[in-house]
Amino acid sequence: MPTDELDDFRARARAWLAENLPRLEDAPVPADEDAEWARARELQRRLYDGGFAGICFPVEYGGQGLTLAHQKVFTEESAGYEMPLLFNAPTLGVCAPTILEHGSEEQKRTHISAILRGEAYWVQYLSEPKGGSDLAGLVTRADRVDDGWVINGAKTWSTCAYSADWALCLARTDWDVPKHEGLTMFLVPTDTPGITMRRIRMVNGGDEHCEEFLDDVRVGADAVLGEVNGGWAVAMRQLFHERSTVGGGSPYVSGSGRNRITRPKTDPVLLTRATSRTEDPVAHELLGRWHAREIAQRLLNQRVKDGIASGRLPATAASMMMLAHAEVDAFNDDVCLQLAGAGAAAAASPGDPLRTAAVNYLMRQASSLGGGSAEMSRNMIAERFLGMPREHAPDRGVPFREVSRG
Amino acid sequence: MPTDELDDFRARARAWLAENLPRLEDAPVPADEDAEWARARELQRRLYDGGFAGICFPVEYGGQGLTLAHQKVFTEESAGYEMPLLFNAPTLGVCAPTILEHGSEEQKRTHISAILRGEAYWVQYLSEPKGGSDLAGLVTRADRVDDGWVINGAKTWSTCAYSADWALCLARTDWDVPKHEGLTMFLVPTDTPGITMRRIRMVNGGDEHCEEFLDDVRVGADAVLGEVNGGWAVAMRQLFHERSTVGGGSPYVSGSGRNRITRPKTDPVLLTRATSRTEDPVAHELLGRWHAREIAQRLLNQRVKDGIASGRLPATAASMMMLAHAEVDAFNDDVCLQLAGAGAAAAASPGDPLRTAAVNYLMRQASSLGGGSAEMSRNMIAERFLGMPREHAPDRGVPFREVSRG
Amino acid sequence: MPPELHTQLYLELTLDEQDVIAGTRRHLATTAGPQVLRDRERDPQVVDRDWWRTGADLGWAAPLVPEDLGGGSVTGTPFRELGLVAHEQGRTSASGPLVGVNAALAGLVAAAADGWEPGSLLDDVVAGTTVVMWAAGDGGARWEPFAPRLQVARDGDHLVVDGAAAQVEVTGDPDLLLLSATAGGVAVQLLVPTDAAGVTLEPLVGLDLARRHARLVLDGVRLDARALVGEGAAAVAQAERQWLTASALLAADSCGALSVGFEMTMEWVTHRHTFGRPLASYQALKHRLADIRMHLESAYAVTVAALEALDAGSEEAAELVHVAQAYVGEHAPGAFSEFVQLHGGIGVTWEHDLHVHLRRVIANAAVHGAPADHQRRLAGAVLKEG
Amino acid sequence: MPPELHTQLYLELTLDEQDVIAGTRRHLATTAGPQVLRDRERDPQVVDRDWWRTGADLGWAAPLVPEDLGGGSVTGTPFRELGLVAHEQGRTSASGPLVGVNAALAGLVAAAADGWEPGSLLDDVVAGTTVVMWAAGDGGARWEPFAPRLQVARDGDHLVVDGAAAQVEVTGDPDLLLLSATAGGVAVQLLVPTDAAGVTLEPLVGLDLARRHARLVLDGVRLDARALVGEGAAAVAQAERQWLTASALLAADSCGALSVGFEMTMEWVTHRHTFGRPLASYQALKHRLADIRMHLESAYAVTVAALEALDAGSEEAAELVHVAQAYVGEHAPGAFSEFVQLHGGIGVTWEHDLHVHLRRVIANAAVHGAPADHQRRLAGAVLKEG
Repeated sequence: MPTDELDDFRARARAWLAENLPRLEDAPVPADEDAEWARARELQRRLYDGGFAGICFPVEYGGQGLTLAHQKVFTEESAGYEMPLLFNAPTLGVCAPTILEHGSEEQKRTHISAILRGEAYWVQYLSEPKGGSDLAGLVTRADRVDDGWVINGAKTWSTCAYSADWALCLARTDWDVPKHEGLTMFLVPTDTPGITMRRIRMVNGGDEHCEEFLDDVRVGADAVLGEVNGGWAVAMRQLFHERSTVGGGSPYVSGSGRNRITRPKTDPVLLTRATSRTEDPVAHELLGRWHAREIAQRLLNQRVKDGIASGRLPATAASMMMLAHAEVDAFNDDVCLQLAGAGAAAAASPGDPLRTAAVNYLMRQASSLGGGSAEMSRNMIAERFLGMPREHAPDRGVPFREVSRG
Repeated sequence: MPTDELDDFRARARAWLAENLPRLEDAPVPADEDAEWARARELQRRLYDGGFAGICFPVEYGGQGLTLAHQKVFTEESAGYEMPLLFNAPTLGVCAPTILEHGSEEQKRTHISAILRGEAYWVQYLSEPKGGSDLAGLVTRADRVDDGWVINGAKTWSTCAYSADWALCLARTDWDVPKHEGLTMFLVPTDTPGITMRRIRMVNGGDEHCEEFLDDVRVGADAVLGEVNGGWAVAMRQLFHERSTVGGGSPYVSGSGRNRITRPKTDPVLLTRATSRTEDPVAHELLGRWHAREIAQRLLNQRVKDGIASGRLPATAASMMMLAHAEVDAFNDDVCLQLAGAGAAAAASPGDPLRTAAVNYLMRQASSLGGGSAEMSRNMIAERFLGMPREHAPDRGVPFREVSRG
Repeated sequence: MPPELHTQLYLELTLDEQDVIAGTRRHLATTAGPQVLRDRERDPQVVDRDWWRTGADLGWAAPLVPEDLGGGSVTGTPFRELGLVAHEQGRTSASGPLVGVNAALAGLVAAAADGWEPGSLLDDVVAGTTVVMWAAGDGGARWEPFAPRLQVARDGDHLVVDGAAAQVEVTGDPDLLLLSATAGGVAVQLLVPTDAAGVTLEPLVGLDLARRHARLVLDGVRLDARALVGEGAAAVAQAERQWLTASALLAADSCGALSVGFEMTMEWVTHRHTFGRPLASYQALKHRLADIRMHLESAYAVTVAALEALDAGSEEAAELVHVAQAYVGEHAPGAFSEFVQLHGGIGVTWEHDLHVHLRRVIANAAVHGAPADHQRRLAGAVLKEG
Repeated sequence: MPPELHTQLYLELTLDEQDVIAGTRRHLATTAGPQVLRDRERDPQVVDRDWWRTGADLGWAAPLVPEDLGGGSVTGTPFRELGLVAHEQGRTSASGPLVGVNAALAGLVAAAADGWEPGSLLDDVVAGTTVVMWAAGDGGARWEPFAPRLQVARDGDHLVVDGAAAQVEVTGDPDLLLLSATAGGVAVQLLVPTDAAGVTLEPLVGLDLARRHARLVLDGVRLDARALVGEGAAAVAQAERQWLTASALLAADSCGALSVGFEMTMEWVTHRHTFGRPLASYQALKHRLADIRMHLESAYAVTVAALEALDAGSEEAAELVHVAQAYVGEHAPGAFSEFVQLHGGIGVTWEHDLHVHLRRVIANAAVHGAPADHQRRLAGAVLKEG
C-alpha cells in the first residue's frame, strides 16, 4: 500500500489520540476492579466513536476494514496513552475473530459490533476441572430440547470471567462418536440462569481466573456457533487466535503494554542487586547463563515465526516456542530461588524481591501449564515435527461413551 | 558359628599369607598383559594349594566349604597382599556360581575345580551388537545337529575375553516360542574353531572389552548348561551374581582392591586444586553439591541393601541403586567439565587432570549403560517398585520369529 | 501412608519409636494440615500455647535435655526421636516451635556444660510452659548465624542492649529468643524476653504458612547478666550445635513434606485419565516419578544418617548434617515443581495442598541456610581433607 | 542433511551462499570426516598446506579482508559466509586452520586500520600461501586472552622476546602465530614466525582429533619491529575482535556437529527396535529428543544472530557472540551425552563417530573460552545496563 496513506493514518491517529485519550501518567486510578472494567468499556467506546476501534475488522460489523500495517501504526502511536487493554484478550484477539470466521451473518452483526463499541466483554468456557491437556475429552454436555439446548457441566481457567457478558462455551452434543466429532460451540450470556461463577485464588495471590458451574443452562437454537457437532473446528481456530495474541502476531488487538494480570516475573538482575551479590562470581555465572537463555528464547521465537511465515519450517515447528517458553520461565525461577538463597523464608513486605522469588517459584510451571503443557509440546515436536511414532491413544476413533475416563 | 573357629581361621590365614604371598609393594610388575594373566593364574593356584581358594564353594568341587564370614575374614587379612583379583569377575563371582547352581554333576566337577586351581578363566557371551537393553531379544542361534549344536552369531562387551579359556554363551534354540522361552546356555571353549575375537577400543583408550563372531561353532550335546530352552533362568542367575559381585555382596570373590580395568574417575577435589580454584566460590558450590550427592549415593546404597536384606523393602527397590549410580557418575563428569573450563581443550600429557575431565566426559553415560541402561532402571522403579502400568511390549507372548526387530 | 510406596523415614522402628509416631499423629490429626493453615492464614499464630504444651507432654522438648537437667529421651536416641516428630510435622505441614525450641535447647544444654546457670528455665521449656526459640541469621541471601549486630553495654549486674535482627522466627509466640549476634565484633548468645521493655517484634510476611517471622528491635533493653549465655568461642560452639540441630530437623521435616507430595502425585497419576489412558501409563511421567522416588529414598538416607550421627556424637555428624540439608534442599523444591506440573492447573491454586508443602520445603531450605550455605561448608571440608 | 529434520543453520540462503556451501562440501567430501581423523590420529597434522590452499581458493580466508587489502566476500556478508563454512566443517569434523586464520585476520585488519603496515602478508594469507593463526589464552580453567607473559626487549629495529605460552593452536602448521600476550604489564599482539631461531613448539595432547596444539617456547627470539602488531588499548581492541570472530565461528562449527549428531541419533532410534518396538516409539526418548531439537534450533538462532550482528557492525554484536558461545557451549555437550546414551554401548567405542563430534563440541566450548567465561562477560553487561 502507498506509504502516504499510512502516513496520513498515522497523523490522524496521533492527533486524535492527543485530543481524546489521557496520557498514561494522567490516567485516573480506578477505585476498584469494577471501576477498572467500566473504564475499559468507556475507552473502547471512545475508540469506536473516533473510528479507531477494530482496525482490522470489516466495516460491515463495525470495524475499520484496514490492514495490519494500520493496526501496527495505531499501536505505535497509542503507546503512552491509556488504552482499553483489558479488551484485547480474549475478547478482541480470540473471541471476536472466531465469531468472524464461524458466525452466521446475524451473529457477526450483533456480537462483533457490540464488542467494538465496548458493550460486550467475552470469555472462553473451554477447559474443564477434570480436563488437563485433553481438551477434546471434555464432559460438559449440551442436550437438545424443543426450543434449543440445555447445558450441564463445569468450566475453569476462564480469565476475568467475573467481568464478562458473553462466553464461547464448548460442550458435548453427541456421545456416540469419537471425541472430536461430538462437540458444539455455543454463544452463552454469562447471566443466564444456572451459571454460577467462582474466582480461583492462585498460589501467588492472583485471582483473575474463574471457574463456572453450569446447571440446566438453557440457550436457544441460535446459540450454536458454526455447525452442531462441528465445535472442534471452531475451538481450533480459537486456539490459533489465542497463540497469535499471546505471540504478538494478532491483527485484532490494539495497543500494547503490560497486562495487569500478567504474572509478575522476578528479575534476576534486580535480585542480584537486592541481595548485594553484584560482585559474587556465583551470581555472575547464574546471570550469564540466564541472560543467554533469555536471549536465545527471543531469537528462537523470531526464527521460528519467520521460518513458518516463509514456509521454510512447517507449522508444527511452533511447538518449539511453547517448549522454550516453559523451559526458560522455569529456569528464571530456579535462578531467582538460588539467588534469594537463605533470604526466601520471610520478608518485610509482599513485594520484597527475595520473597517474590520464592512466591513465583510456586508458579514455576505456570508457563508450562498455560496453552497446553510442556509434555504436549514435546509430544507435538516429536510426533508432528520430527515424525516419530505417535503415542498409543485408546480414545482414538472410539465412541466417546466407551472411552475410559478414570 | 563359634567365634573361636573364625579366630583360628584368621590366624591360619594370616600365617599362610605372610608365608606364601608377596606384599603388594613387593609384587612383581608384569611385563605385559600376558604376564599379568599368567601371574593371576599362578597366584590362584597358590591359594588352591594352600587351601584358601573358593572358600564358599563346596569341598567336592575343590572349594573349602566354609561360610561368608570366613571369606570376609580372608578378604580382610589378604588386604595388602598381591591377590589374583583378575579372577574375581566374572570367573569366580559370576560364572562359577552359575555353573554351581545349574550344572550337571560332571560339569561342576570339571569346571569349578579347574577355576579354583587357576586353570580356567571364564567370560560371558551375553550381550549382542544389536542387543541394547533387551537381552532376551538376542539373535545368536544354536541349531541342533546330529552330535550336538552349531552356533552362529555375534557377542559383545565381554570383559577381558582375550584371556579367557571358556565362555558361558546364550543362544536362541527355538524361534517359535516367545523370546524368553527359546534360549539355551552353552559352555564353550574359546578356542573352538569358528570363534573370532576382536578387542573393542573405547573412547577413553580402554580396550578390555571384546567382541566375538561365531561362525559355525560346533559344540557337543554336553555343552548345554541347565535345560535346553531353559537358558533364560540361567542368565537371570548370572545377572544376579553379577549384581552381587559389583555391589560387594558376593560370597564367591576373594580379596579386594581396585580393579585395573575400572574406569578412571576424575576427582573434582584434585581438579579444583589443579586449576587453582580452591578459593573460587563457584568451585565451592560445585564441590559441595557434588560431595552431598556422592555421600547420598553411598548412604542410599546402604539403606536399600539393608532394607532388602531385612525385608522392609522389596527386591525391586534395588533399581534405585542403579539409577543413582548412573546419575551421580554423570554428575561427577558434569562438575569436572565445568571445573576444567577452558582448560579442557589440550594438555601436556594424557594424564593431565583437566584432560582426564574432558576424556571422561566422553564416557559420561558409561555407568548408565553398564548392567542395563538408566532407562531400564527407571522402568523397573516405575513398573515393578511403584506398580505403575507397564510399557506396551509387542514382543510379549509372541513367537520370537514374528517379533519386529527393525 | 500407603505402605506399598514405602515412604518411611526409618525402615526399622523400635516399639518406643512406634509410640512416638502414634502420639505425634494423634496430636496432629485434628490440629494440623493444609486446611488449618489456610483457615488461619491471617492469624498472628496458627497454634496456641496449649497446643504446644500438649506436644511438650508428648516429649517434643525433652529429648535433647539430659535427665539431670529435667529432660530425657524415651527412645534413648534423642535425634532419631525428634526426627520422627519433625517428619510427621512435615507430612502435615504442622505449625509450632519444634525446630526453634530444640535448636535453642541444644545450645542451652551446651552452655550449661560451659558453666551457664539455667535455673529453672530448662525445666520450664521441657514442660512447654516457657517457649524459647533460637533466633539467628538476618534474612539475607547468604546465611550467617551471628549476622545481627548489637550494642551491648554493661550497667552493674545488667546488660543494656540496642540493635535489631532483621528476621527471627516467632512461631508459637515465644517467651524468649536465644539470639545469636555480634556485639563489638564478638559473637554472643543472648536470651531476650520478648516482653521486656524496649523489645518490639514487627511482623514479617512468611512463605511457609505454618511459621511466623518478625523483625526484632531492641531499644535500650535491660537484661540480667545471666541473659548472656555465651560469648566468643563458646558462643560459636553453641550456635554450631544449634545450627546442626535445626538443620537436621528441617531436613526430616522436608522428607515428610516430600513423601506426602509424592504420595499425592502417585494417587493423582494413577486415577487421572487423559486420551483414554491413566497418566501413570505415560513413560515420560513414569521416568520422572522414578527419578523423584530415588531422590526421596536418598533424602531419607542422608537425613537418617545425619540424625544417627548426632545421636552417636560421631565426628562426621556436622558433615552429614550439611550433606542432608544440601541434598534435600537441592532436590525437594524441584521435585515439588514436578508434582505441580503433573497435577496441571489445579496445582497452582490456593485451595490445593501441594503449594502448602512446596512453601514448606522452600522455607526449610532457607530459614537456617540455603543449600549453597551448606555446600560451601562441605567444600571447605573436602578441600581441607585431601 | 535430511530435509525433513530441518537441520539448517540459515533458513534462507542466497544463490551465492548456496555456491559457498556446494564448494565447501565438494572440498570436504573426500578429505574430511571422522574416519580421516581416526586414520591420522597420530600424525602431526591431519591436513597439509595444499589442502588449505584449496580452501583459500574457495575463499575461506578472504571474507574478512577488505578488497583493497586483497580479500573480499563473495556474498557481501563475510561473517555469514564464514559461518556457513564453519558449519560444514563442524558437520564433518574437518581439520584445518579456518578459525585461527580468520580470527587472526580480524585482528590484523583492525591493526592495519590502526596504522600497522601489513606489507604483502594479508595477500599471502588470503591466498593460503601463508598461514597465520591467532594464539591466545594459556590453557587454564579460566580463559584470559593475554595470559601468556613475555619479556620483550628492544634492540635497535628489533625486538628480543623470551617467554612461553602454555597452549597455542597449530592446526594446519602455521607460518606465523599472532600471539596475544602481556609484556611488562602491557597487552601486546606479536606476530611470531614459527620457524624463527629460538622458537620451539612442543606438541600437546588435544581432545578434538582434528586440531593440534603445542606449547610455544620463545628463547631470545629476535623479531622485526613490525612484528609488534598492537600494544596497549589497540592490542586489547584487536584481541577483542579476534575473540568475537573465533567465538562466532566456533559456535557455528558446534551447530554443525550438533546437527549431525542429532541426525545420526534420529536415524538410530527410528530403525533400532527393542522389545518389539522402535526406540523412537518410547515416550521418554521422544521427549528428550524434542528438548534437544528445540535446543538445536535455539543454537542456530543465537549463532545466526551473532554472525549477522558482526556483519552489521551492530552494537549488540559482542553480547550476541557471548550469548551464542554461552548457549551452545552449555547445551551441546549435554545433548551429545544423550546421543551417546541413546546409542547404547556402541556410542562409547572408538570406531563410532559420535565421540568424534562430542570431542569437537567440548573443544569448541573450551579453546577460546568456556561457557562460564562468556557468562561472566554477559553478567557484566546486564549488571551495567539496568
